[in-house]
Amino acid sequence: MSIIVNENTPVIVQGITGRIATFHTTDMAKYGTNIVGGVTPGKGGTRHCGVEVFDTVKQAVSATEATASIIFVPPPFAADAIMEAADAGIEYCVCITEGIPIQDMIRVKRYLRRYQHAKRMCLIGPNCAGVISGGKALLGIMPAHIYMPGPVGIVSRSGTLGYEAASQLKAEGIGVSTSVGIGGDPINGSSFLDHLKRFEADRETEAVVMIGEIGGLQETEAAIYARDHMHKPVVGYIAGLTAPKGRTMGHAGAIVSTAGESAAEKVAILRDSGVTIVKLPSEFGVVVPKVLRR
Amino acid sequence: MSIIVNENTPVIVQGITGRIATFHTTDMAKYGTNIVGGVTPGKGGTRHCGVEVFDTVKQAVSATEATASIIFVPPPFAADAIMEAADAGIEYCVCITEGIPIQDMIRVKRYLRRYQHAKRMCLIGPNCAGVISGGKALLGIMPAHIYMPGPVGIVSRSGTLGYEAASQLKAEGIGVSTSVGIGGDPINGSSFLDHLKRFEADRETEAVVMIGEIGGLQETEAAIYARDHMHKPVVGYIAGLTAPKGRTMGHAGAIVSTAGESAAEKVAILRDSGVTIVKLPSEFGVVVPKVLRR
Amino acid sequence: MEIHEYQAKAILADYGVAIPDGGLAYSPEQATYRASEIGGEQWVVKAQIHSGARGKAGGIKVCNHEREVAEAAEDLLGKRLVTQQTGGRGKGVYRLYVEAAVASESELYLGFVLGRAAERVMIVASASGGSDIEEIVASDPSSIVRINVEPAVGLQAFEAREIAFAVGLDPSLVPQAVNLLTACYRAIIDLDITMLEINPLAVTADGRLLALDAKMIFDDNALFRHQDVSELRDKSQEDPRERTAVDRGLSYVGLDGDIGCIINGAGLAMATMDMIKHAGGDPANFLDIGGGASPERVLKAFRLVLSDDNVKAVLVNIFAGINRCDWVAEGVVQALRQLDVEVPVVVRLSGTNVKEGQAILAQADVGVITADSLAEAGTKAVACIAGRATK
Amino acid sequence: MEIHEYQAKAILADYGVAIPDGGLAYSPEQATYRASEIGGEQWVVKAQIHSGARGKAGGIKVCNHEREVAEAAEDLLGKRLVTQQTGGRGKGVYRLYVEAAVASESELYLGFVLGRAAERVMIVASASGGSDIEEIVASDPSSIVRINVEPAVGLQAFEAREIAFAVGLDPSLVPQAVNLLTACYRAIIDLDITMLEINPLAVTADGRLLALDAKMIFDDNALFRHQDVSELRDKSQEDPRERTAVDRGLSYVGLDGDIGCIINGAGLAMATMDMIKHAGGDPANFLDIGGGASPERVLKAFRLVLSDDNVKAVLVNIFAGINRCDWVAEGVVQALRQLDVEVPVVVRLSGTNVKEGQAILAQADVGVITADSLAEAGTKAVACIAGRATK
Repeated sequence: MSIIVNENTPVIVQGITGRIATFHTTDMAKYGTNIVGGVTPGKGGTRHCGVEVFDTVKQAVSATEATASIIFVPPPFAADAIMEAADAGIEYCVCITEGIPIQDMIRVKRYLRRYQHAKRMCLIGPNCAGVISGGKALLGIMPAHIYMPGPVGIVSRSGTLGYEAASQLKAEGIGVSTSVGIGGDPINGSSFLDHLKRFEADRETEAVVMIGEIGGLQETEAAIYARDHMHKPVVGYIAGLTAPKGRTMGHAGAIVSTAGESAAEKVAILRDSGVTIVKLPSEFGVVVPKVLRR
Repeated sequence: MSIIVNENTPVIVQGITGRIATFHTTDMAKYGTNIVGGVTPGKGGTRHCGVEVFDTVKQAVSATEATASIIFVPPPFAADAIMEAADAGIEYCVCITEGIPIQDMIRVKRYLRRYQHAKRMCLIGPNCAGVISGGKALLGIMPAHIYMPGPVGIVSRSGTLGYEAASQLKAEGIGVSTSVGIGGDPINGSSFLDHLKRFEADRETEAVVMIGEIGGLQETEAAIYARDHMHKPVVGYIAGLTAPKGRTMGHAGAIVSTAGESAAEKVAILRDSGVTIVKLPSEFGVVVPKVLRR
Repeated sequence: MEIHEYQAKAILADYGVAIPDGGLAYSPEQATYRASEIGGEQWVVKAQIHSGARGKAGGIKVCNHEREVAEAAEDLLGKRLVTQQTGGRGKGVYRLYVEAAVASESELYLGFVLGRAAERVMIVASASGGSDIEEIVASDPSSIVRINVEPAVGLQAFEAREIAFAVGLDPSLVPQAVNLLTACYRAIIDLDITMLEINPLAVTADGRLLALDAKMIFDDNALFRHQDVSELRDKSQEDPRERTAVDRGLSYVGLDGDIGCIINGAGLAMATMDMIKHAGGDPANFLDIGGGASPERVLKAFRLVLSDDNVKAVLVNIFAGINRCDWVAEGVVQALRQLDVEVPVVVRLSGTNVKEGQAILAQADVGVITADSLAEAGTKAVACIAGRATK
Repeated sequence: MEIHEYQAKAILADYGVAIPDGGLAYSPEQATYRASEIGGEQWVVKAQIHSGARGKAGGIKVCNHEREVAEAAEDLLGKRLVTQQTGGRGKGVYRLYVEAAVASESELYLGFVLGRAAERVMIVASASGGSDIEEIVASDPSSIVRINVEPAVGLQAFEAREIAFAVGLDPSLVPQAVNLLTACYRAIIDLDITMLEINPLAVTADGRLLALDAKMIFDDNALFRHQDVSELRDKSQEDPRERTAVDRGLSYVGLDGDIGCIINGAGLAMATMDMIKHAGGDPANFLDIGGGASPERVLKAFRLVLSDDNVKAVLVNIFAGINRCDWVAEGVVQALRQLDVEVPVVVRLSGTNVKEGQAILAQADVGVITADSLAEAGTKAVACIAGRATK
């Protein structure tokens, strides 16, 4: 098993005819992802990357029965694409796009709430690496060769830090059930907590690596869930221990602002919640095997 | 028992210092309603109709522990007053105001949905007669003397038709558990269905009189609920059998527009759902006693 | 509140919707001048009345020469135009709109309504424009696309695209359609429009979307925040009695019967009309005097009801809650004393201050027929007409 | 993007917020002219820099004579002003704002921020205006009022009233406060403002609410839809290296250490800095080259990092997903060949096309120190500084 995607999940690509989308669609298909169609308004009826292109997500879903989508649409149009996916009944939507205005994301979050919880689309991202289920399917932009099937779930705000963890695990011969990049934007779709729940319920996953950053309180919320409700061990790393307070580090997400948002505070809360702390980003390969052996 | 209000329910009056509010506050208090305070922005700290006036509903609720409110605020400000009540934790809010813009009501309905169902304020109205629990409490503008305690629940879009029904019942010696005027606006708060559910759960109520009109589909929805889920008999009357199609009759609610909205169609659906039909508005006093005797 | 086509188009144009060139005319000379201003070789002269279906009623004339424009204007101005929607009296034509004729490749229907059940703006579109939506529903139901707009976020581009693709627009026109739909939606939200219809929406050979006709209805309750819109009101297009009623704070709808009704509450008013019909009579009007009616307002209601020559009896039915029976009774007395009331008046009072009201009527001795119940009131009123009761 | 006080005030004024009379000046003469235009007997000359806490730093001068205005302008213009918020280099004063002095009866704090956790606009207000919000939180926490605005419906009048009453405004001023708050909220939504601070908001003796200072930050990601706002950008107020980085599509933050960092991904960049610190070193910067970086962009990153004279070693750490190690390697080779790189360069490549990348580095033989893992990269970079490794 795995979470979110496997080799059977029918996937459509929103904005499929773009340059970057073309590159990654090819890559995803090569990895074994079940790409069933694409959407580019105005190009309906043509074919691209070996699949049919539709004008709207609704048409694509009705023709292909897709349940997941990945979005490579430019920032001014990305929020609209997310809402379109939700309205068309997509279950899991990965938005790769970086640079979506904050108010657009507020609108998206508000829009998603029009659907009852059980029917609400799970948005991964935006500004994220996407999702990969080791050896099964890639719904993202990760370097796929560093992920092999295995017992560890990874959930990370940063894309590259997620790769770092996976590659250290691979060096130790440990594979990944699913790795989820939730993205670093201040307002994003699904949170650490959402995916911890999924990993807790997934039979293949035996331990979860959670890779956080300074800024926001998502890691804390997730740690409390892990403490109170999880039976599987959680390993945590927080980047930005040495980041100066009050400066924006790269993506807007990483702003140290209110209490509990600094890396040191987060590490303390995680440790208090029973999460095994990875002190240095070079030690995923050291800590995770120990936790698995317990 | 009764629904919505009884003699203990602590009530505040929004817009209490207005002329009409003053008249009805006095009337409500005289009937035995537990009026605990009022709200008029800018008049906080003064007293009116024997109770303290507050600047905001939150202040009033925190000082008086009110759970119900009644609104006598002019139309341009009424939607705001409703949202203020919801945000302050009021459970039941009656809005008497007539003439609230439709978009304001759309906004209100949207706003109410920010609260989970169990915690969501029940709005009665706007443009309604309010609520009266026979012999217990008046949260409205009904002529109170025609309501005596008893086993019949009344729910009506029209205020005056509700009075008509109650007075015919009184002439037969039959009292009213609670009478609810839900108002005739195209978009209103609570519906027939909402109150049928409450009456079904109320131990004192033995039968329910539902008084509808042309326009909208609320009566139909309620009839289907009555058929499938109610154990208590429902008596129904629909006004407007002779109203010409496509003309607006008084309040905006009474527009005959789409299928199922004419009085004849509604009567047919009600009858098919097992509702006992009152054919003429002069026959509430004839039909209800028969139903009660069964 | 309704406005004219030319006013609706001006508003749409402000929001960025493309419309044909056009101008208003109050006279044949002005119409000709407008045509020459607009230029081109073909014009449409359109009667500005508050009604659809003007074309079939001869209210829209295509002209191929400026002389024809003058003739069309001459013909239309001052006329009462009877359409399927106006009723038999028709509506007076006092303004014309002269517009450049547009050669459409195809014509779409586009409508926005505030949906009662969904509590949202519903967009209805169809590839079968030109005829009214009821006809389209009947003749080509599958061509109809419906979208409910989520009020929390407003109309989204993807929804507009779905509509555009669904009505079969060429992909090259889709961005234009998205802008048009978004502009309409903004106008609706900004101005409290409850109904907007663009029918037909033309697709031209040179790839433009043009609103050839526009109907707009505003929320009367929201006019307080739109002074500009309020000023567009054209009283010439309203039924004079309904207009008088509105001006007096009453709600009146004229009907064809002979029993004048003065009632409080729309529901009770309809129920009373049902009573009258059941008893074999025919109501002359729907009239709701509303809440908190003063004696003066009741007097005004009498004036209004009696201005209808068909009225052969008056039925006053009041169940006072927020009203007061004594005030109503005083109004009845004043009416019978001040006005020349030659028909029988049946009065039924109930509710707040009913005893005081009945006492006032008894004391004044103005010859009203009293009734204690709704049933009695209906029966007595009908009996008046049948001649079985006199004043 | 930040803008100046005078620009923020102009925007607020457009939305109906009252501000004191004022005008912009680029010279002492112009400042004097502004003062005489404004009239009155007292003015404030305010340095326009992108920073708060200007008053304590001497950037705001109260003047009682036009001559004093000229002197204040003379004194401020061209100066670099160092405030608590600017860092040691300060910010250059090239524009002044001359304003009528206002006698406040009391001063409030009013702030709007896009709250990350709540995913809403949060309004923060306090009766203790004038000082910054951290100070108010520390000194008078109970004075702080917070409201989260429901995005589905926007700021409601009742919420604005709650704030107004909570900060102790006189009831007569509450309607004015409601208008002011609503205007600010509209500006925030219309213009994609992520932070707006009016501090102080003055209550004057004659019963007016005046914005005495205003700070506004815009969402960089939304500037594409606000051309007018984009044009307000003042590059003189930005750190030249950070500005260069933005212009080159890089994300750069200058720090005080000596190891220059070139990394992809903000998370990995922070983690690498943590590695360096742990190994006993000090990063000279945060630099994220982003996704899909071309050799040219890597070259630009080198230029940027080496423009900092403190840099004694460079660490390149790339884990390529959407990037390609071969392109990065080419960029490194170009940099070492084209630029005068006198410091050791440690390169760690991983991910997409890693073998190709390593081959390019090996073949070019430009003397980079390679590392296979993050740990090795950190250790080697720090060792360079310590002198235990040479280029």
